[in-house]
Amino acid sequence: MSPSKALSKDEMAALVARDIPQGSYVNLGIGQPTLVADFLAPDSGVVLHTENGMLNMGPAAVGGEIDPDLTNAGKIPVTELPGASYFHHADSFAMMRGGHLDVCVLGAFQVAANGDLANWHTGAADAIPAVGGAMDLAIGAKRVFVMMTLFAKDGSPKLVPSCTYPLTGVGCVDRVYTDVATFQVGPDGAVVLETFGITFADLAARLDVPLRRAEDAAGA
Amino acid sequence: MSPSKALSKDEMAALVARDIPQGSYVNLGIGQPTLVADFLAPDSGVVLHTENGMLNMGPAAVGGEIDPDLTNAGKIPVTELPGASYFHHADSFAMMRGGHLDVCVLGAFQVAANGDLANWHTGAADAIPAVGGAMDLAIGAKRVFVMMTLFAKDGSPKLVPSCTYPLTGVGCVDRVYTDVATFQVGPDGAVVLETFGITFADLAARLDVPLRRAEDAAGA
Amino acid sequence: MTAVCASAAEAVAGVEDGSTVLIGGFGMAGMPVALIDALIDQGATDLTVVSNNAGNGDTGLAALLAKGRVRKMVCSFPRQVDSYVFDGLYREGKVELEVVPQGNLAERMRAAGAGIGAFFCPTGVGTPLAEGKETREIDGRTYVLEYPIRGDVALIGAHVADRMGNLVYRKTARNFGPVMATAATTTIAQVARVVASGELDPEAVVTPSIYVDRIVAV
Amino acid sequence: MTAVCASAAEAVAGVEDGSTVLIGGFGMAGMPVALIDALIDQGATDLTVVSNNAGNGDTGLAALLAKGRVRKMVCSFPRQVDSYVFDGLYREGKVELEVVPQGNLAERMRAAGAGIGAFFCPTGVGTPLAEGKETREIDGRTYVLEYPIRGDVALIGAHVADRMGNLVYRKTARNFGPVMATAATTTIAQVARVVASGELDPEAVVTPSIYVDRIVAV
Repeated sequence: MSPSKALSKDEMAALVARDIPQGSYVNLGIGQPTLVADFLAPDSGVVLHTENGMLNMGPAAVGGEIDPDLTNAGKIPVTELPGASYFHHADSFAMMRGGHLDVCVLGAFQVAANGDLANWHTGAADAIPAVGGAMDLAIGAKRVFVMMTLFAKDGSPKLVPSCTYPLTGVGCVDRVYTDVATFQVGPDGAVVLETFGITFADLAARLDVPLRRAEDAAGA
Repeated sequence: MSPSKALSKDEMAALVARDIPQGSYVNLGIGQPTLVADFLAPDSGVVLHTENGMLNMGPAAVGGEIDPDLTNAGKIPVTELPGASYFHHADSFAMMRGGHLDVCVLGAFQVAANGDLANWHTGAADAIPAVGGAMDLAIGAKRVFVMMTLFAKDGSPKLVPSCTYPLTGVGCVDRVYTDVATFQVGPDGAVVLETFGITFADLAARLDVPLRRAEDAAGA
Repeated sequence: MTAVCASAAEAVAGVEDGSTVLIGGFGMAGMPVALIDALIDQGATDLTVVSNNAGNGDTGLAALLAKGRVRKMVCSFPRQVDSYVFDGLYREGKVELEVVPQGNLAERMRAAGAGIGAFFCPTGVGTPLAEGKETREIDGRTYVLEYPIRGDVALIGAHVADRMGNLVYRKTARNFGPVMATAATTTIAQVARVVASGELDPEAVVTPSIYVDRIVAV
Repeated sequence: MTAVCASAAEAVAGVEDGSTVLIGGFGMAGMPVALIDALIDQGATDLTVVSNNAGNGDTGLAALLAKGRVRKMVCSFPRQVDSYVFDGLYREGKVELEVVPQGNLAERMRAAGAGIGAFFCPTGVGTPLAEGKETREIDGRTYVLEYPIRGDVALIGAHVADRMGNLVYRKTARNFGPVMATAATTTIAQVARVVASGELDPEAVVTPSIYVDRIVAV
């Protein structure tokens, strides 16, 4: 089933939300991935982790709810839900590094077909490097989902045979949600799961990555 | 100043208590060392740590105070003082291993002149080995005091040139408080600080360890 | 998601023969006796048990040992005044023993929970418990390389749980519970009571719900 | 023993030139602005500062940077929308930068506080931030060897202290405070208020008094 046009950011976020199992513990990276929270069903039982030290984070704070001591990893004021807990940074990152989160959703500059991720540094000589928790998130969660447009503004593909930007993590990405297709990536390469407004053939023509169809991959 | 006779356990404990600086954080090992608590001045500000997860432990619990959830490392019911805190085992031993305790007082089978400690295992073939926190305590505190009789029941000295029992820690003991003398031990060997009911010459004759007098050591 | 179980039997269902079971408690403080009793009834055997002690008297871990379900004990202090069950089995050669310094036991489980591959530790250097282990001098001090201890199952005792699975403990009964909860694939907690989500102070939660798979009030 | 100081100036007295200063906070949450301001007045310079970010706007750490007191920043995320002070100094070559993944920053300070000599960590393997570092495969996974980060001084922000020096925090302002408190020779905390010993719940203390040298209510 291929909708006739590319997905909006909200539609991508809804797609990610759909694939997060009931009751999962999830970290949503800074930027676009935070949109996913808006599409989780109220009864999903999904618990959000923020790496600055909290579980069961609630929606963004508004008006009188805003408390400078309660922010998410993007330093946006947020709220707490019943059953929340606070912990310090070593405990928070132990939780991630120890593989206790079910899903982490990240943005990316590039993802390689083998699951390598580049999302922290463009490698530009004059850029001030800043990694934050990106590397910890990339290697920590049981499953890492990436959410990005498939093509950069200059038209170059962001799903690549091999990352040209500095890596965030090696072979860490499981799924890639883009505006025109979703992919499974990993040691066996890239598999197209769904397409949106583009045919498999057109997709294969625009990427330098060998692609398989989900039907074929499942049969392999 | 040498009192005319050997010290009782209580007198040894009082001696150790005298040498614990005001406001120190202290762990008292199982057995005789726990007696030291009785000789700390009420205004000493000394805070007791118990490695099963508590700071500012109070005296042994009696009668209605007894709570099976509140024990010391010897599994004796104890009490809590105002300003107490509880923490889990990894945090408790991080506190020790990280060098945050000022003083730890331990019993011993043998102490070597260089500060090696043997206090966990007699090495007997049929003994069931059990170490508990002995090795962690031995290497963790800023200063380790040992409290023991100087001679075993068979008359053999427990301050030795080299431990014959399996080691608990290497070069970890700073001071040894015994019934007949107190010693400083370490890389420079054993120094007699005080004697009780025995002369320096008699002490030297009964030990296989070269001894120096504190006056000479200070001048060295 | 944390399951609130109706019975200890339900809570320990599915523990497999040959499992490594982390059992909380320091002596009897924090020992999850109801879960251990249920595990005895459940029948899993050939277990490796990681616990600070090796049982007291005839109940709890001592009872599990007495039933012959434990192949190996990993602990810091097996020998106690009332550890006669373990002592007898050990002297008869019916149970293996690995003695680990108490702080290393805790830190090795913490490493398992925190995704640390191994760590250089100063405890035990130059002693029989470090024999054969890799050592390294760092900044003039000698350290021993220690590896994580992971559990298939952790059985722990806590004080109160909320329905999400957040736990608080009581006094020194906290001991190994929070560390073991992080180090096992399946963490099962017995508690005195279960309250609604939101009734525990989020600042005072000791074990966040993410570490807890099943809870049962006993 | 913990000193209850009458002023932030008294609390930061004696910080020496060339010190490594751990500064708490994640953005502005938990940042000990009063202590940083006092450190600016105190005058210590040639500092290595370890903090998650490299200052926001013109206050706190940004002000310390602006005064030219910082030789080197060790942090995970210098670049923010309002980190223009750091950005300018860095581009002019007036401050060194060591970027450390956020979790490694926390774990390396935790190791310093916990007496761990070094640890094998999976974060950053195969990335530029692990270049030149020792690696090892353990159980089929590759790890990088990471070393402790120790501070001469830690400046942290907490919520309430008791007179013994026990600390509790507020919400996500907790962040690096408890870890830094364990990793520095001298830990100095600014708090909203100081209460009598016994007024904090011993079960809910986050930083035990042993880690805290000086406190000041601001």
